[in-house]
Amino acid sequence: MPTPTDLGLPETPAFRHEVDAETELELYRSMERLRRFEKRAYDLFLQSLVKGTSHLSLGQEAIAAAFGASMRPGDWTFATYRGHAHTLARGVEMAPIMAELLGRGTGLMAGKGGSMHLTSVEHGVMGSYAIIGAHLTIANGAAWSAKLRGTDQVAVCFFGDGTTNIGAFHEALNLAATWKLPVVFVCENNQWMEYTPIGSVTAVPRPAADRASAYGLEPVVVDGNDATEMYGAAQDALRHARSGRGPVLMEALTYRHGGHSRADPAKYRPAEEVEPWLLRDPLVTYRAHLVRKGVDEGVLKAIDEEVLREVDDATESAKNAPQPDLTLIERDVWADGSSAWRN
Amino acid sequence: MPTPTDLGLPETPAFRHEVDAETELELYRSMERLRRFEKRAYDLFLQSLVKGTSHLSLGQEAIAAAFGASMRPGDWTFATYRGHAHTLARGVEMAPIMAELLGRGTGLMAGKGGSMHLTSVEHGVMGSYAIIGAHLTIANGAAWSAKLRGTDQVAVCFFGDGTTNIGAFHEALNLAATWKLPVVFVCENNQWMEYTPIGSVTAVPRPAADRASAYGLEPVVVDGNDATEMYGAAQDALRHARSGRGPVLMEALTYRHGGHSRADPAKYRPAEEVEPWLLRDPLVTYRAHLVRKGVDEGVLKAIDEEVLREVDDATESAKNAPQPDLTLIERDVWADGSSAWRN
Amino acid sequence: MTLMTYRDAVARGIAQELERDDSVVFLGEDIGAAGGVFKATGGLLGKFGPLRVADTPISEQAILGAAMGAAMTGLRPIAEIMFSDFLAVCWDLIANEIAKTRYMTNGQISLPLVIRTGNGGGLRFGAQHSQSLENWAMAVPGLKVVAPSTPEDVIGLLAAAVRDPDPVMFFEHKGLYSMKGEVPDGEIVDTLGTAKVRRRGTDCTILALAAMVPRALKAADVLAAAGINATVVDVRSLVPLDTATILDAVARTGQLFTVEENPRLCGWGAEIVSVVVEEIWDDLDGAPIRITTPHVPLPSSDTLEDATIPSVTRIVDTVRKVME
Amino acid sequence: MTLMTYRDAVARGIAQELERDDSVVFLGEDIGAAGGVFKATGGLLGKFGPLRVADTPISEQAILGAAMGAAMTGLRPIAEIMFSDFLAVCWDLIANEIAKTRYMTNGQISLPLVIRTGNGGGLRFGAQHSQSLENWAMAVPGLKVVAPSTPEDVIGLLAAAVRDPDPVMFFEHKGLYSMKGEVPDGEIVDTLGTAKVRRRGTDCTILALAAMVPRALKAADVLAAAGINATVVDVRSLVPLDTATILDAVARTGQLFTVEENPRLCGWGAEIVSVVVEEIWDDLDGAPIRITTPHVPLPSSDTLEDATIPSVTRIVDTVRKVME
Ligand SMILES: Cc1ncc(C[n+]2csc(CCOP(=O)(O)OP(=O)(O)O)c2C)c(N)n1
Ligand SMILES: Cc1ncc(C[n+]2csc(CCOP(=O)(O)OP(=O)(O)O)c2C)c(N)n1
Ligand SMILES: [Mg+2]
Ligand SMILES: [Mg+2]
Repeated sequence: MPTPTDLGLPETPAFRHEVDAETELELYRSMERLRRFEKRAYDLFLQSLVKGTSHLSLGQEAIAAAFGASMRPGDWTFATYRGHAHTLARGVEMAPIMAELLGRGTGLMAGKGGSMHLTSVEHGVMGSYAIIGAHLTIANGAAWSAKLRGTDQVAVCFFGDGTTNIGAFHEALNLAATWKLPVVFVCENNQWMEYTPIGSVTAVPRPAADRASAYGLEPVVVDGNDATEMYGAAQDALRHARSGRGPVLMEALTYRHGGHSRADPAKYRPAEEVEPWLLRDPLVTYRAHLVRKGVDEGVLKAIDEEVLREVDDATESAKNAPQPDLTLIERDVWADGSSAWRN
Repeated sequence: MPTPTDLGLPETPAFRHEVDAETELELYRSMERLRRFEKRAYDLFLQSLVKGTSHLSLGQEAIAAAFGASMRPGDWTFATYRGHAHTLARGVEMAPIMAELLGRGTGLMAGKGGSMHLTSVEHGVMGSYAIIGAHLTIANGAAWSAKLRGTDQVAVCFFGDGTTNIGAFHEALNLAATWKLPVVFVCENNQWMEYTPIGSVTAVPRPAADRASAYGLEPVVVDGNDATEMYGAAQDALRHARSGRGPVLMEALTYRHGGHSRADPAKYRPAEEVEPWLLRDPLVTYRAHLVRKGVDEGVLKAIDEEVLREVDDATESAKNAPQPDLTLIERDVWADGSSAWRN
Repeated sequence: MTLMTYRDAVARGIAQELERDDSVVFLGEDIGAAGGVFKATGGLLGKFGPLRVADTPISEQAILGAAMGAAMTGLRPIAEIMFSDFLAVCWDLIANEIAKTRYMTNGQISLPLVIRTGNGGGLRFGAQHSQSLENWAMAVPGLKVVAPSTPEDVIGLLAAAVRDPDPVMFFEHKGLYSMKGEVPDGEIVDTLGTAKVRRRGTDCTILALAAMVPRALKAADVLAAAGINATVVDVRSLVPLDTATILDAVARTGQLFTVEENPRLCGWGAEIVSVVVEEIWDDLDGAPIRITTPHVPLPSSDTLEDATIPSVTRIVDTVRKVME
Repeated sequence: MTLMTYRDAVARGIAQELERDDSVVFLGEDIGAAGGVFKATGGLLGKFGPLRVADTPISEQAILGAAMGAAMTGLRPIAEIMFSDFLAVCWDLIANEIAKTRYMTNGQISLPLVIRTGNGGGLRFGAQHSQSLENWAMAVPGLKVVAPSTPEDVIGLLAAAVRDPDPVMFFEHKGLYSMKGEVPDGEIVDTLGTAKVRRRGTDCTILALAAMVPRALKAADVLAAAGINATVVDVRSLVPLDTATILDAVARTGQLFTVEENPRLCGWGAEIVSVVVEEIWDDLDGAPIRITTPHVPLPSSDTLEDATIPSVTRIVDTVRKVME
């Protein structure tokens, strides 16, 4: 097993909070749900049942799970095209997500958004955004609204390492810091911007943390493959933002197990880089950690089975779901339900 | 006379190079040209002879002059809407600039660009850009071309404190640093973004220097009202960029004597802030410095008179210049000289 | 009734809505303490405080992102983008995010927000500060697009825009800020998606928008003296487009002219011409004619700029040539 | 002759120009080591090295700024913006800087550069990765705009674009990347500003662009079986627009249809309709009819997307209804 330092992770864990037994199982279940759902989605993509594109978080589950377990019902998630995990982690059921990936009428957005735009306002998932950068500024807006309306809601915005190089990142961070907005920016540094290693296109080694000081913020680096650590970091960040002390910019170090999108086999990554990270699989290591701590393996197996059933049911229901009604095409451009551009 | 520290300037001058006598007079003449030209432009604006808008560098002249005196003929200037000074400082004659401000046919761009877009490719002034941010990325392009073509040209890009908060700033700095481009970014921190104090909208006290580390660059802060200091800083920066060591991000602290643009009386600035800066007028202090060093006042007066004559001549010639030919309207959209969008 | 400038109408319109509804907020560059670069938002900060009237950094993407995120979580933001030319630096937020989010989320997210911006030429500001960009917005499904030509319309349409549940692009014309008009006292609320017939004539119909409306009306006066009686329609709203009023006016006269400040290609006039020919072909006496800025960036010199944007003379000459 | 995909034609076209002229350089995201997200630029890095084929960060403004600055100082850059939807994040560089600089500087600055981008729908990528945005570019004076429909045209028009002294927006259609066509061997150089008549018929003229061209041709076959003989013109270049070919084709048949993948408002078809009615009114037998995507963002589901973009059936039905 590679040590954290081998992977460039922080040497001493900084966020080791006590996690109660119930939360531990919740974290485990959440990661298991993300993992199983996405593996199935990948299979269905290869079967051409999932249409268009799909970006998986395999290997990065601890981040979404930790925040999912830490956020309150009123808090908001802003995700990217790689948003299955963050949507599931807020408690959205699998069936409508799977149906959306298959473009069916029972999909989370009735087939109008697709894999890259998962949204469930009911669960605080305020959208998944497919153009790099914009959603950091939008998350600010939600946080600003919480501040103006005097609620204690927090906006959490997930994005990748590559996203730190686009202009909107800079504008969003500066405004959030200047206005002291209750927003947590979570950079999932999976080392790659699509097919290009992040280091080759970025002026600093830590694309997010090394920019924190440019906004008067503290650099925060977390081992994003360690669910306990991530959970502690999420707790701290949410507390900070909720208490009115302004934004947090967190860099969670992690790794994509698979390709960037669709069926990308990710052959461009050297084996020496991939293998140690696969060994630090967040789900496998967390399971081992729980077992080591004395959690009954039977309990974990039961969770595994429940999750598998959930995935199977979601798959079946999505496969059997009807195509969307064609009248949807000209619906809901406007709040009156229509798309009329003329009288 | 306020001390540098009163104004938040660096405590110990860092760029005190030896300046030879000829260069000293060149710097003086350059600042005098900028000052007299712009004061005249302001008068002509009040007389409605200068049309549209105009943004003056009164009080900021040492920066443009220092770079003008330090750049080589092949080097490139990228300026903003506040670009009279940078254009003049590269040796462009006053008459075509004045004519451009008056919208005349003999103008630098025959009246097609106006005050905000002064360009003289012949003098290496590759344009003045009126939308915040873009020209930092364009300066990169020129620097990239120098690098690819194996010349030792340097691109120098001037912009304001407020500009550090727009996305293009961030993209430009990251690319310049990653590609080690020969470009010098000069932030003229005049403390104000139009009518808003920069501190109220920026997350760090030094809008440029406090961001340098986000691009792996050294912070460089200069007293922009001290021509000797600025000259040294310009020399160092150009040498650094020319030697292949990558970009420089320089923050020159200064102050606008007048309003943001047009006839703005700048009443929104507190007298306690304005007055000490006016006392540190770069032209007045530099003149005093030269006299103290033993430069004959007669020599300086002769320069003043020559410059005044140049301004008078430019004014006369611009006033008497013809309106632009109306056929220009449909000329030069394309390189073939035409504007045809169809056959 | 009060005589007031278009500029003052902007401030009054915003104040009316800030006053009425606590969820309305206003943000932009130099809008608060400075009262706006066009002095169109003076007094609002003093009256409503820095929480509801927020000065921002030069970060147009962050401004619109803030507006969008706030709109989806209970506020009704008005965002100012100082010059419409700067829409280009935040076009992703507008065209890809704000315009598409309701649709992509199958109606889960509503975005009641207004983007106000200073549009158009005539002030010798040159090619990067003078564009007429209402057509950029018209081309993007999911945006409502308004461009008032009078102080009264500024207030009424702004109120309608703020109260509308969808994103509205509100194009104020910089060349009209100092123009005065009579404005009724008390609350004014107009209706989006409605054109106004400003003048009735029998011979031809001239469609105009924003600063082209007063020019079209002046041209109509000149034409009347020459025996040509024109209907002049102020289009006001590009999306939704009041095709009922437009088609009716054109059908009555049989001859259509559009007066567009934008460079020619893909202007709103082209769209309307295509609708008109498709729908009332048989009512037309001749080809619809577009009067536009030539397809060039705007030059800055006063002489050049005046000869570039459609003028009263150009309108008159074009109409006479066709009608005689 | 070689049978090759539209995708491979892109790489061949770029290689042809990199080979020919040392001042040509190519930059963009994931274009080098990865060979492009659409696998359309494979092999170029290996052949021409990292100085001339440069992978960039996700910084579209920096990409286009680099292209612009390089173009004004002696290089001829080809910049890739991966999906045309992302033009919105760098629209300022395109619409305000690249398009206007020659004009504003009275011709002092030339910008020989090409912006290639993956455009259009049909791949179930949803509203933010499927737009047909050629009209955005068409509306901005100072940009040339090209959209090829065949592999041969990809190479020839790309070469023409690279050799052109002005900025050219080059819209590749994502839905065509896997389409195959015969391509002559050796150097291919086409001419900007030229449309191509792909089929001659006597009854009506159908104008189409990019992915709509094969659909229009299929529709013409179906229509021919029903006794309607259509001319099909591949517009290819929106700016400059080959009005000579277009007006000639429409005048011969008297009836015009446009097939546009863009949402309706302000599409290129509207512009052409307005030109056609102004200039050859008397040659028209009836109103020009536009077939477009409805004015909505694109839905992602396959069923919905297929029913949104103009299909062969929709073209056939519309033409038959009008012609019969
Ligand atoms: C403005 C913009 N440019 C480019 C893209 C194409 N693109 C999609 S994902 C991606 C890489 C993003 O990398 P990163 O931010 O590290 O996130 P990850 O995919 O690794 O989660 C790119 C370049 C885009 N969607 N938007
Ligand atoms: C994208 C964009 N936003 C806003 C403006 C309007 N504007 C012109 S100058 C200016 C202030 C710039 O401040 P700073 O960068 O400090 O430069 P200074 O004017 O002080 O030299 C603003 C907001 C603009 N030109 N472009
Ligand atoms: Mg990544
Ligand atoms: Mg400033």
